[in-house]
Amino acid sequence: MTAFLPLALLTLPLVAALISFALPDTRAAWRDATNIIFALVKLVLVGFLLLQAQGGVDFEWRYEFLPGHDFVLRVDAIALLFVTLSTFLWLIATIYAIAYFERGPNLARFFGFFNLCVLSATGVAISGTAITFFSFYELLTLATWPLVVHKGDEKSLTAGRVYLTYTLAGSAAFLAGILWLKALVGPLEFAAPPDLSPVPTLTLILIFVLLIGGLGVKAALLPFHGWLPQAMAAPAPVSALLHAVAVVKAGAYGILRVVHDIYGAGTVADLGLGLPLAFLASATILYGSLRAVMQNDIKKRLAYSTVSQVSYIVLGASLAGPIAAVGALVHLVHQGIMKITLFMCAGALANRLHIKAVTELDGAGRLMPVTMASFTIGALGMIGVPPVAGFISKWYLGSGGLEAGDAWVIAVLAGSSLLNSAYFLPLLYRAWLLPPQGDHAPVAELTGGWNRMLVLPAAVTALASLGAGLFASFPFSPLEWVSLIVDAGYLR
Amino acid sequence: MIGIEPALLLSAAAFWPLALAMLCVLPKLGPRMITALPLAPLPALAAAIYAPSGTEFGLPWLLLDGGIRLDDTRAVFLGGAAILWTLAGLYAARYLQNDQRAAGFALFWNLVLAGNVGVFIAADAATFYVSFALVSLMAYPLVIHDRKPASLRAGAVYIVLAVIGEVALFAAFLMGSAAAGGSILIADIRDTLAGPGTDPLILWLLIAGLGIKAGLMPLHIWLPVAHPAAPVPASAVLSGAIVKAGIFGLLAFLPWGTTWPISGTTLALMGFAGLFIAALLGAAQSNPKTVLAYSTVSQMGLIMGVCGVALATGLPAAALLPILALYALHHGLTKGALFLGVGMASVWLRNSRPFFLLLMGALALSLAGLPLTAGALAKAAVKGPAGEIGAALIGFSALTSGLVLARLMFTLPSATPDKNPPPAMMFAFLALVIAALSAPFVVYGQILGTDPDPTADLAKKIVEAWPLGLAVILAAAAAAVGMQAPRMPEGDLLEPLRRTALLAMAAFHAMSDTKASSDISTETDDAPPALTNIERIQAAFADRAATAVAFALISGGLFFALI
Amino acid sequence: MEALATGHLFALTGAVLVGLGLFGFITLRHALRQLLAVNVSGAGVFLMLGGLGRGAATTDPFPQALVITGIVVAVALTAFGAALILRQAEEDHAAKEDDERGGKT
Amino acid sequence: MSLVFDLVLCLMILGTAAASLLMRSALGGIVFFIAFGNLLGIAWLSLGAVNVALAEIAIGAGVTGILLILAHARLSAMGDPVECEPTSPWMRAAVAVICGGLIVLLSVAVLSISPTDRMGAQIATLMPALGIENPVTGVLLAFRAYDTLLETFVLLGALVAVWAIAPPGGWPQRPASLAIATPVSLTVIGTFSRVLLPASLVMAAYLVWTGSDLPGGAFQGGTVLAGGILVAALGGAIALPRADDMRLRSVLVLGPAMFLGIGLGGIALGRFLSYPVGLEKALIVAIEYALALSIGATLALLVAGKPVPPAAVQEGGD
Amino acid sequence: MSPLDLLVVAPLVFMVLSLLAGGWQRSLLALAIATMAALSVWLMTLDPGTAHVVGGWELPLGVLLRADGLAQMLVPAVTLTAGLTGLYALHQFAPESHASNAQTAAFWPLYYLMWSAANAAFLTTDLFNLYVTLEMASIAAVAMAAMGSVRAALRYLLIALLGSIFYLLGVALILSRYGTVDVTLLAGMAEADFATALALALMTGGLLVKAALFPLHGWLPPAHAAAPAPASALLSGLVVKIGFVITVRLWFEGLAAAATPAGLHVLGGIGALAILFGSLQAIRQESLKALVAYSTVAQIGYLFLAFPLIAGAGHAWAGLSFHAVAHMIAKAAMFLAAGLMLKAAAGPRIADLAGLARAMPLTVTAFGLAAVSLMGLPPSGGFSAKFLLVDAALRQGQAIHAAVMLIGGLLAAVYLFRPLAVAFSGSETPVVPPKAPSMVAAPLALALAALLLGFAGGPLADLATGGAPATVAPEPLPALEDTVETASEDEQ
Repeated sequence: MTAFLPLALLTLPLVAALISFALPDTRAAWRDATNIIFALVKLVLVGFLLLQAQGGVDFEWRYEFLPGHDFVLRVDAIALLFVTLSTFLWLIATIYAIAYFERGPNLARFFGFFNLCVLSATGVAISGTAITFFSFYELLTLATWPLVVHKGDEKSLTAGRVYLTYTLAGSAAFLAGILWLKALVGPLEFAAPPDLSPVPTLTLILIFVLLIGGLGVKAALLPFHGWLPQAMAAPAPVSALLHAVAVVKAGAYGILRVVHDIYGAGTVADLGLGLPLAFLASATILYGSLRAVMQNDIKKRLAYSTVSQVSYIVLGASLAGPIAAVGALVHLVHQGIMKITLFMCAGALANRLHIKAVTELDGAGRLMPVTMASFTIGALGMIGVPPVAGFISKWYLGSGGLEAGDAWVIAVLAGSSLLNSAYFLPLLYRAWLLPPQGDHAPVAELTGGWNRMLVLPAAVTALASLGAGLFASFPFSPLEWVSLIVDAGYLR
Repeated sequence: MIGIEPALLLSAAAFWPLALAMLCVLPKLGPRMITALPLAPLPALAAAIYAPSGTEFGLPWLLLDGGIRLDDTRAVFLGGAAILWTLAGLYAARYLQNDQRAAGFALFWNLVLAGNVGVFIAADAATFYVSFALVSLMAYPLVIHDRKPASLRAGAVYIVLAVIGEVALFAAFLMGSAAAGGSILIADIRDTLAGPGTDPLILWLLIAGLGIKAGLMPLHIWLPVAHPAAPVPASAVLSGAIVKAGIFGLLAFLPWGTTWPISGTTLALMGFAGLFIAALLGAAQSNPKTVLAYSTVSQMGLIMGVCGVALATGLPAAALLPILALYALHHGLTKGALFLGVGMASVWLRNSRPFFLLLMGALALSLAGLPLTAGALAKAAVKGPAGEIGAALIGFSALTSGLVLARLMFTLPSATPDKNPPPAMMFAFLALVIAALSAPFVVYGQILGTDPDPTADLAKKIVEAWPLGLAVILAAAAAAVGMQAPRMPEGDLLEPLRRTALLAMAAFHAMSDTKASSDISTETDDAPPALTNIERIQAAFADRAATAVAFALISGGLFFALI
Repeated sequence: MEALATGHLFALTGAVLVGLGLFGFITLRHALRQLLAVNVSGAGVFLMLGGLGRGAATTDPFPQALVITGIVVAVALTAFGAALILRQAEEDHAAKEDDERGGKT
Repeated sequence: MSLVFDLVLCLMILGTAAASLLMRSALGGIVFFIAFGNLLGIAWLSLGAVNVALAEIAIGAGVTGILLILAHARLSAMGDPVECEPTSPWMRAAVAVICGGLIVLLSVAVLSISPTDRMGAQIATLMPALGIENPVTGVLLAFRAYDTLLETFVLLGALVAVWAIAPPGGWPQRPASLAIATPVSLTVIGTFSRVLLPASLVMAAYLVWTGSDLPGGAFQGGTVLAGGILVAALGGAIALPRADDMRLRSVLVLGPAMFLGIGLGGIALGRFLSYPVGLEKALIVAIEYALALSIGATLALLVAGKPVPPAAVQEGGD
Repeated sequence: MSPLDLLVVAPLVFMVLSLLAGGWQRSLLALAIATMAALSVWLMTLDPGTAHVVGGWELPLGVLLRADGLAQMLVPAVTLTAGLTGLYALHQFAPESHASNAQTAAFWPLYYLMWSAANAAFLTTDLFNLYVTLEMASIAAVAMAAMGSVRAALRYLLIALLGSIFYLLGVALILSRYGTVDVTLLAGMAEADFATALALALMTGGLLVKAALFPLHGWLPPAHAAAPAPASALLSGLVVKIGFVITVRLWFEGLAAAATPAGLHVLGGIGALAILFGSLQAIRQESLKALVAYSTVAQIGYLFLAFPLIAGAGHAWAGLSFHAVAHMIAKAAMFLAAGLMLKAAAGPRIADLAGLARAMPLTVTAFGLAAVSLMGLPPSGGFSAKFLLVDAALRQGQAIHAAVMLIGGLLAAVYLFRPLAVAFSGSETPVVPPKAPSMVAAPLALALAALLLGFAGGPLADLATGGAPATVAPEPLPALEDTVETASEDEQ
């Protein structure tokens, strides 16, 4: 029975996807209900798994899908971290998406792929082998593509093309890397790093470059970040889920897995790979922030912010040592909830006030105060203002850098925080302090079903990101959970 | 207060304002919360008075497993701040009663208060940092409360420097905590820093991060524009209590007891430079609130100069902290009272204006260190750790302090309504004046262990007060001949800096615009040029004869490969 | 010996026919003649089969049977090929007539 | 003596083949091809393969020749002169080198193999069980009956394929008329053809019958029948049937169906396509007759070509 | 009684019946599908290697039918493909349909003929019998191609004839040299001498024409592109596989003794070129069906690229079998879907597909799923196949082969996502004619089957290797040191 729980995690979104595909637009209410119910059920299931996992129980489902290659789903503590995040945000994003589109066209397709996306993200999280990971990683690419091109206009199509070009090329590199390594050392399970000693150093380095390069595309590492800002052509709920959880996180999570589970942090350091990766991540952090400052389109600004923020995770992964690992993992969660908040708010603003550019943001705080309040919390979190969650991540990343003897990390974090302020604070300034430009009436955010469903999800995640920081030491908080993982000897 | 656990009291000090802040968000209740402002600091006041030194309380779920504690120094800071916040709150409750943004003001007031209290009682760096951020960033809305362009400009300067300070502090704490083996307790960090092998960078990050808040020259530029921009009660707490957060941070984190000749001397130089320069700049202002703000920079320069001396000489904490706490208390209450006084000046009843000016003069003289006043008490105490040169400088600074405060007296507005000012405001002001003039005496013994003796060596003190006398004479003379004070722009270096920044930003935008456009051209790749030869290629392969030839060649090739 | 020589002789003839057929297939640029060339090649293959199955007294009946099968298969395909050639010519013809008609009007 | 004859025969074969391919005139090439086929038949006779010789002359030369001539005639009628664009001499030289190389390689391979009758003996030991004498028929209808079965379907499939390309309006009509509509020839050929059809039937029946013991068999018989039908149609003695004529369909599938049926009947005895002991010859002959009938009809229709719209039936004879 | 001969005979019976029973195609097809499905299941349950001679006539005289792993995979796949394509064709070639009556009448006999030919080719081990089955397939295939374009069909026929002649030439040499044409007997007798080598080269050349391996592919794109959709599906799915399977039987079983590594590498090299050329051409096509047809050219390349890998470490044999099956099913699905899309579209060009994702979501989904398999993205049969092949290549240190396969996958993504993107584009939903449910269901079912293959990889790989010829590497993993050595040598 327990062996099938991991399967159940995948089945729920699959069934939801199938139902969504099947129900015609005339049954939209049924579809909405289905989506929400399945998300809730999955949340309950994840809750159960969390309790079990805290007691040290891991769930595993194994199937030899090709000779010598096992398809392994393993729900361990680190997987649950990501699963919990995606499940929670799935529910939120679903509610938001329902309100965002109201009763627009092509929603059967949208929700179907949306659910497939969640399935893939869950699969990525609970993959027990490199090849399983790859399968879901690719599925994710495929499931997100229809969402990126959902609008069907020229911009979306270009974005879709760029997206695919980048991600599929990355996947190919990743596949080549894992197969190559597998050919040398046998199956790559995410349990304990295999013995890499017989492999020549140069080969190991090359494979590492392939793996990281492949994953770096989705994680939007420099110089593979180009797809992400373009993918902003997608509807807001997609951007929200894509950027917060699904795609970029899958890449970052994969890099964590590669560094800690395939190579082992020690080997990475011995090979002299940790530092270059950390440099690359740092460069991405700063570059993404700089580019974000230059953007006028809100979503693009957020996208470049994501480029920057996701590299924090990579940075944490590349620095040897448990504290940095905690930082990386916890930022995985924190960035998720903060960024989804920001995107949902941006979407709500675009949807209700047709605000798309930073320069149009004047007075938005008066027109949609709740939304802008949520946005503010998210933005402050991104900057690293305590007690919002971003602060916790940065704290651990910085400590991790110092622990590893890389004090320059502090400078990167500091510089990034300053740049974050530089691109977020003007937004807040305009929204709260300048008078509205147009003749928009204030939006009744809390009355009317659609409005409420559009506004409250962001408020919930904003509060969650506040809570995750404020109550960082509370049992089951992301930080505590991550510490549990690391204390259990994982990622050492 | 029997029956109340001191630890709970202590935590209530921080959480009570937060709870009130949440109430401010409620749409109906929010604007009315302004009247509850005086209630917000009461737990803090109670804690400062009743909670015994050494009270600790762990907050295991919060942040990074933090905690709060109280000791004597902290109690002084907390108590002083609580008094000021209470009375300023009372003042604000009336002052902003009909303000259209009352709810927002109340919200941020409470948040800043919570942060301010948190800074003083934080036992660990994370809690301190969070509280400090709360103080710094949430004070921004207070600064720009009236939304006037000048305020917004001031706010912008404020927020930029505050963020930079936060970041510096963040780095310092991270490095300190790492040096302390991962412990985030303030005590551990300080002890580690006092140990051998500490990176002076940490020290400088701390000084920079906290110094910005405390108005350390030359990082002070935000202060003379931001403090006056806020509404009167907010200015009072900004100058009186909030700057003390920076001072408290320095006291709490700097490694007392070990000698840091270079860092200490540098800090001392910066501090004392501020003491004089800021005062002189302040004397050249025309807005009384700006004058007061410069005075704050000057006074904080004094404290930080003393800190620098102590750092350079390796003075132990016990010999320094109580004294500086006392001085901070004195300055906080006095400056708060002066700010409220500026607010009162325009509403004071015409016929009792002399009484008002008397009160203000007393406050000013006390601040400048007139013998027998509370200020003299604090100044005398502070000369101890300041060393010989420091003491001399402090003594001489009475001249500049006197000048700036004299300038204040001349710039006070003199509108003369014919009805009494609201009693709440009146009460708050008067209470604060009393507190300012008496509190150092009341707590002196408790803090320094000896009873205050303001009359000892009185003659010497009077002689030593010559710079103050000179200041009074100069001021009087200037007034008598109708000499105008020189005019300096608010925020001295700010304007040139702003112009430079504007230029830089313009350049930057020009750059980013070209960047953006080139961006578009690179990221939208054009369709590859249509290959005109496709048809020909296809036709060539589709040709039967060609296929047959290819077939023959392939078979032949295969054959030879097989042989 | 003679049988051996006879067998080789016909087999070699078959080999040459195959080559000839291929040459024709490549150089002749009309489908009908290519069809013919293929048949020549095919005949060559059959002849090779027969020649190499030539025993001292008899010819192996097994390849004989295969050749008969081959011949029938070849004629079936040739017939279809011819039909296709005609059909294509009809289409071209009709298209040309359409063009001419279009040109007149 | 015989070797010399064979050598001359081979040279003639090669000559006619070369002529059929290298002549500029397509019609000339076809004529030489028919001669080539007949010479091949003689070659097969010389190899002692009478069965093959019959098949080659009847099918390889005869039916294929008629097919090609008819196609040429119809192409000419549509204004296609069946001319090839000349290829460049260099190209021809290059191709010649390639083909020469192929010939050389093949020759070496051929010479490395010594011709022998490899399976004759083995077949001879098995023949008595079949009750027939002609080993080729034995191979075709017993040992390799599976090949033959599939082959009959190739033939049937080819006819269906020809149907598939019927022009619009042509389905399910008759093929274009083969009748040569000159009044003088009509009477001559007409009379001739009326006689020839029954004669061909008889001859086909004979060929099939002897085929079990002597050279001959279903394919040869079927071809003769087809020839008879074609000549009859040519003379206008009979009209070729419509493609959807159920009688025609029945005749077409009769052979393959009977083959299949008897093969499937074998399953009852254990194996597909195994004949019950004692009934071998009877069944083989039954299959052969049915096949001959079907093959005859199929070949005739294949030569006649695809169904065309009724109006075109008359035109086709031009 | 055995399914081996019945699988060949049953479609022939249906061919006869279809010629006699004019309007009963519907019930006939149902009966045929049921029969063939039952027989296929029966076939799969046989032990690998089960064989018997037809009619009881022993080798070398008789014809041996054998169910090896390859056949046990391919024949059921044929049943699936042909059966579902038939369901689709039932409407296209219904008496009331628009297709010309001749095509309606002729399609069904040809369809059964092709079905029989495919089964016969996969089941027999007799080289001459294979010649006959090749011609059965050619007749049916050319006739089906002629339903679209007579010119292309004529080209196809002549080239195919030439290929057949040369195949037969090789058979003649083999028969004369060894006195048998049975692959199983030849496996024990064959020697690497001049005649054998020449025979192998000639037969292979002839078969490559039939399999449309670059540069002998010229006939394929016009023929496959022009034919009616169900015909294209059968042509690309079934017919090209026949030539391929015979080549496999020659190189790895019958004449394995003469198959030198150099020869294998020549084929592998041509396969690599085919992948690249076919993909690049597909990218440049303007017409949808031509694109899909060129995709076949590329995919055939994989089959031959695998040749040099078969004997080495890894599971290249299973990968090869897998790819044949996966491509058959996926390509059929794609052609059927493309057929439906083109019926609804304004024209044959890719650009004419705009908006179809909204108008016919199920069909576009089928196209997309088939594309997933063809691109080799998980989870799909195509992925499993490519995975095994790349894995084998890397384990043997053949980095270039691996790279070509991965690049081929990327190029496939480039050309296959193009029509999908167009289908998603636009804002208007074109009005499409109503379609019979079975017409929509057929490509979808096939595409799903291609996808599900990816989940059945283990059992199917076992099946494929179960009856594999002796030359295929037996699977114990070579010692670690060996592979490392090869890899490192490759590095240097």
